[in-house]
Amino acid sequence: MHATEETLWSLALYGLAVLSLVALMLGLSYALGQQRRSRATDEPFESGIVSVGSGRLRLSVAYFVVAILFVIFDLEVVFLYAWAAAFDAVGLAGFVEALIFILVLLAALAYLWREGALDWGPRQRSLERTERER
Amino acid sequence: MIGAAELRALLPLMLVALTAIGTLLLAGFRRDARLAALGYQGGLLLTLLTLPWALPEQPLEVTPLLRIDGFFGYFAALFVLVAMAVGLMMQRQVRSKTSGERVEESYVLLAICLLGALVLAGAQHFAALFVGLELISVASFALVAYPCGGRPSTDIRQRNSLEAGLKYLVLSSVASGFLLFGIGCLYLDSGSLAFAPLPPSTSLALPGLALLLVGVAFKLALVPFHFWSPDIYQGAPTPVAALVATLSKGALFAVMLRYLWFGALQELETLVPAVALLASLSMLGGNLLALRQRDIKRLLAYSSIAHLGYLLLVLLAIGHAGVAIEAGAFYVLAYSLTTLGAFALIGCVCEAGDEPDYRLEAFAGLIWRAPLLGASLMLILLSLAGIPLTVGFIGKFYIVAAGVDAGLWWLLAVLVAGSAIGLYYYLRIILIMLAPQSEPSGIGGGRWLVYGLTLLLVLLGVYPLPVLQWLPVL
Amino acid sequence: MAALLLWIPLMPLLSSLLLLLAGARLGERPVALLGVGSVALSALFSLAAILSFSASDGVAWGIETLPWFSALGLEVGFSLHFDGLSAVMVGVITGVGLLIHLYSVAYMAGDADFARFFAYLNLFVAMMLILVLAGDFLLLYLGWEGVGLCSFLLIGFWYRQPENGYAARKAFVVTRIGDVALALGLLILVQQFGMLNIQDSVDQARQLWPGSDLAGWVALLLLGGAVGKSAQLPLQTWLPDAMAGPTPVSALIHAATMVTAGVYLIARTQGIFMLAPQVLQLVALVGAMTLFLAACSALVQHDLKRILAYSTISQIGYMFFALGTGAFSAAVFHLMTHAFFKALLFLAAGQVIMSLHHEQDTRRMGGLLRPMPFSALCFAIGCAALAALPLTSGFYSKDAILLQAYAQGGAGFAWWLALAGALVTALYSLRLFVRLFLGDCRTLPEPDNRPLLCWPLGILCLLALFGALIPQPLHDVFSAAPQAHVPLPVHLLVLAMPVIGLVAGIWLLLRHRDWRQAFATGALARWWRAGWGFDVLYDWLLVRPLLWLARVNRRDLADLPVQLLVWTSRICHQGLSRLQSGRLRHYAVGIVGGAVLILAVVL
Amino acid sequence: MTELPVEHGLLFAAALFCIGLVGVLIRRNLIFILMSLELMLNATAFVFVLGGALHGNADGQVMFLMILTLAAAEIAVALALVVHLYRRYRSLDADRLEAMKG
Repeated sequence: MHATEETLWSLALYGLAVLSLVALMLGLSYALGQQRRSRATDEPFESGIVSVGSGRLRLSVAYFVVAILFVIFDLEVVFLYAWAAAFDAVGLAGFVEALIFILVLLAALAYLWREGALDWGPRQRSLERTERER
Repeated sequence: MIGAAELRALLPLMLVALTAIGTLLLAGFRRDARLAALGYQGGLLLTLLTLPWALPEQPLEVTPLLRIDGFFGYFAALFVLVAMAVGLMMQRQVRSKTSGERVEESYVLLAICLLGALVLAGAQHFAALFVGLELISVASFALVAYPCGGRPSTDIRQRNSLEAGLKYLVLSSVASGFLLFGIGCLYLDSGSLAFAPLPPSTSLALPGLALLLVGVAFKLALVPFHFWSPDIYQGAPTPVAALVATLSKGALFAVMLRYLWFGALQELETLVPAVALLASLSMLGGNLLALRQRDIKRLLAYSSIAHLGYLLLVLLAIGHAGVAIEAGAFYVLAYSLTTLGAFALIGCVCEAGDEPDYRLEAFAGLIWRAPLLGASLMLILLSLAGIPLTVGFIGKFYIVAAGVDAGLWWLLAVLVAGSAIGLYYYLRIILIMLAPQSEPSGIGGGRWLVYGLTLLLVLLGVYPLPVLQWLPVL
Repeated sequence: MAALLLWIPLMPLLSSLLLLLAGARLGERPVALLGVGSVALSALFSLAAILSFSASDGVAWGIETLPWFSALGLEVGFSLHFDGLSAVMVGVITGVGLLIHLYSVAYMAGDADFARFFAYLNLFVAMMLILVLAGDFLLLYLGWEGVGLCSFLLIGFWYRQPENGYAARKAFVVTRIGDVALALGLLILVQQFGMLNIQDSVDQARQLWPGSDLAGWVALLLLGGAVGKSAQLPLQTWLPDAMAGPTPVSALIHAATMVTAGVYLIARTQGIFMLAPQVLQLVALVGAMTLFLAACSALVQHDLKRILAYSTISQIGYMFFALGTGAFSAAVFHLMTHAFFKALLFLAAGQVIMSLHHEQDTRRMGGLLRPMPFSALCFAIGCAALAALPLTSGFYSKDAILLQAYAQGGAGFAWWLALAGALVTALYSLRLFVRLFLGDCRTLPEPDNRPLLCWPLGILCLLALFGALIPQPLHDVFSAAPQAHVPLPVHLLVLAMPVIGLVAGIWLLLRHRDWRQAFATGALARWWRAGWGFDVLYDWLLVRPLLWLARVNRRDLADLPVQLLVWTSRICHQGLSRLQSGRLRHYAVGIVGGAVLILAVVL
Repeated sequence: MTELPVEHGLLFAAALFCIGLVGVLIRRNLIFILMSLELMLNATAFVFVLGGALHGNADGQVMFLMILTLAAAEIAVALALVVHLYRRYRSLDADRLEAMKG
């Protein structure tokens, strides 16, 4: 218990150091910097050039679809990792289970493919079409 | 290890999963709503028919997660039937829409919901509880918001549905967070996720159970966690609202029954007042909120809050009253049947026109326009109010019996008070229905489902023995 | 055989449901076929049941409990029970019921609500059969309330005339007073013995209750129910008004069957009454008073059906008197013969009324002997049986009552009343016949002699004459009355009473031509005609004070808590609804608040 | 290395959970709300990992994987809905979702 407290003390010390460093930097820049405000002062610093337009570009919806698909399919790999780690222990039964898992995923993939969620560009049907119709 | 016996016991789950995948593939390769509906209903029917065969003689533990026994069988049969009815309602809605909305996927989502419910019915482990619950939740987020997937328009229905979907998603996730945190605390305390008798009130298990209660109370829409439910009922398509009202609440209640089976609530004295508080708040609050509500779907949401409040009595009575679990199981059946009937009727009456009209006035003069539908509505409302000769009465009778056995006098008093308030707004609808017809408006399809459910409701209200005989198996 | 028993009430019940659902779409012929056919089948099954019952030497049997539900240790189910008493009742109900159904086909022909009439009538028969076949209190009560409902529906059958509606309501409300008493009595029994079976409960009572006050209370409550249903003092006022219904209804429900349900109830639970001799004496007293008062009222009525109604009350009074004096089998015997001759009288009255274009006032009748000889014959037989002239069925049953009563208890106040009643009965029977068939013809009849009207009457004539020959297998139901010696003078007195009445009547008729006038205008007559003023009494005693109280208390304090409740509910509703703001984040606050609440409660 | 006491881990998780919860409560932008939800779920996942480490069994880690999956699925549905919402309202303000109330 004693040891733990010691480590914690050092952790607290570390946190304190970080906080004071940040405070120092912000305080120094406040003290040393210009106190004058102009139109460009609040802008993000872009090599002195006043920025044009919004920084938020509208992305194509296709990006969203792919992003969502990526999130989902990427995560399934986690389960396969777990299986791989225990491959010897679970044996044939584990293999069958993993196979079922993959097959279900495959079915989903087939559905997505038929739906056109994987198509890129003009042939993209599902969301693109709805976009067009608006 | 999974052997032949276990596989056989898992058959219902596998069949439902196969139905989901099959319908998904069907939807991908042939765009045909009727075909999808056929696949869905066929799969479910097969599940229902093989269920008696699949159930093992003795309770069977399939992996540490699931326990397949009579309890599972009862609820599985109930949930499959509910899902089939919801599917039928969905089908009717499809037929009445010509806008080219794509509805095939909704059957997939329904099947996934059902799968979650079956997992919950058999769960004896927190991991199974979690998986089942989230299967239902995530699928129903999508279902609630389903109409917005079609052509975007300024249609109020789509806007409401989108709003409902997002609200449900965010709030439900918050509740899931609480639930998981609670489970985490319990796990931290005991080192096991299997359902077990309630732990002694050590410092960690108690907040864990409290947080678990928060999550459960949200999903069951108990006051003060009820805020989401009227909005979701109103915004979601009617069949989906029926699904959320019956399947997801029923499944969660089933798993709670199972959990408390392992150890009664009374053993943990400190938790009892919390549950009792939730129950009485729900019974009173739900009925009070419904009192002058003008939207039939919101009204049903409030009424179902009150009904879940009545059900909580059962959780408190477990361990004291022998009939408690039976009472809970039967009430879930009664409540599901009646609520399904109500929503089917709403689909039939309120959505006949181009714009759905969910005001209570939509029912004006129904008894003169469509006498049988009017009679059905009356019976459904009487069942909700718990008037004799309906299944609602038997359910309430059971609950009161369990409450009396357990000596929960205060809660019974609240139940009576709540029921009295409830009578007011149920009878108000009947009054509106009996009013002279104001404007002629059409009646949508799907009335046979309403008749069927109403008939069942009266049959079980008059002669509940077939179900009651089944109950002691639990 | 057991299944057969089930079908006896089930046939009319199914037919009634069918007629209720689809009757409006069927023509008169199928409706009649269904309505009569179902009762005919039921009668056939009853006959078979009765035959097999007597073949098996009178062993009671029945259908064991069909389980309905069980809760809190109480097994609730349905069971049917068939013994001698049920056999008599079932025979009367289906037999007389069948004849009346046949008659109704002709009587109601052309009515817009033909199907509805038969639906109700069938329902009534079904309920009555359930009542008498019931092996447990639940079914008994179902039948009891069911016949009450049917009576209500049928009295108010022509509901477009408000008087009929009032009459129906009156009948329903007044009998309800009795029903409440009955329900309480049954509940006490169920609560005490924890079972619903009638026979077992009565047996239990016999073993456990001697000397206990409870038996008296239960018997009193049961008597309350019986008094309401059978229109005895003090709840007799509804029956004369109930004549607003169609005449076959009056014949079936308000003469032959339903009003005797009270008699059946007491006979069925006689084991309990035996434990409470005071209550049994009360039964006898009630019966005797009723029979005398009602007979006097019948003497002065003008309306044909009201005469019959009061005579019905009076005759049921005889049955109660018999029950009260322990002459149970005589009571049931009289129940049967009364069903025959009173049905006959009502149906014949119906024929007369129809022939006279729905004229019911006897002052406008008379001299019908020549144009309507068949009706006259029927009335003659019916009145003779009613007056208990020798060799008619009524004679045997009434004699049995008076003699057995004398044998049991000697000549008390009640017995003398009953004897006097026999005299008055003969008088009013004579008056009725004379008024209708002798004298000047005041309204020209158009005799209606369709065979469907006449055939049932003919059969009922035979039954009224010879019905006493039908054996009654009651010896196993009621413990045999101890034989006691009845002296010959009493025998002769009982025998002579109706004859004396008849002779006195004829003498009055011959010597005092103006007795009619005296009866029509005298103060006593007016008092009697108003049913001894019971209606006025109840009006002053109960209805007016209640109305006054209601008027005075229109805005009273007692309402305040209720109003307060309403206001609180409304305010709570508004407050709670305001919380339902529709905002996601507010809802999330609700969750967090709830979580804090729960944690606060738990920790 | 010395082991941290369980309480500290739990406190950390609770703090993380509360931060997420407060985020849900005070942020109006739906994207931020979703991020806060992720934070809450991760906090609970941490509890499970903690439990698994404490009791030396794999259940906690399995639950961790499940929670990750749930989070992904939820976010996928949520993002789809948010896209629709943005199209309709041209805004991500959660407070504008108040058509249904009462």
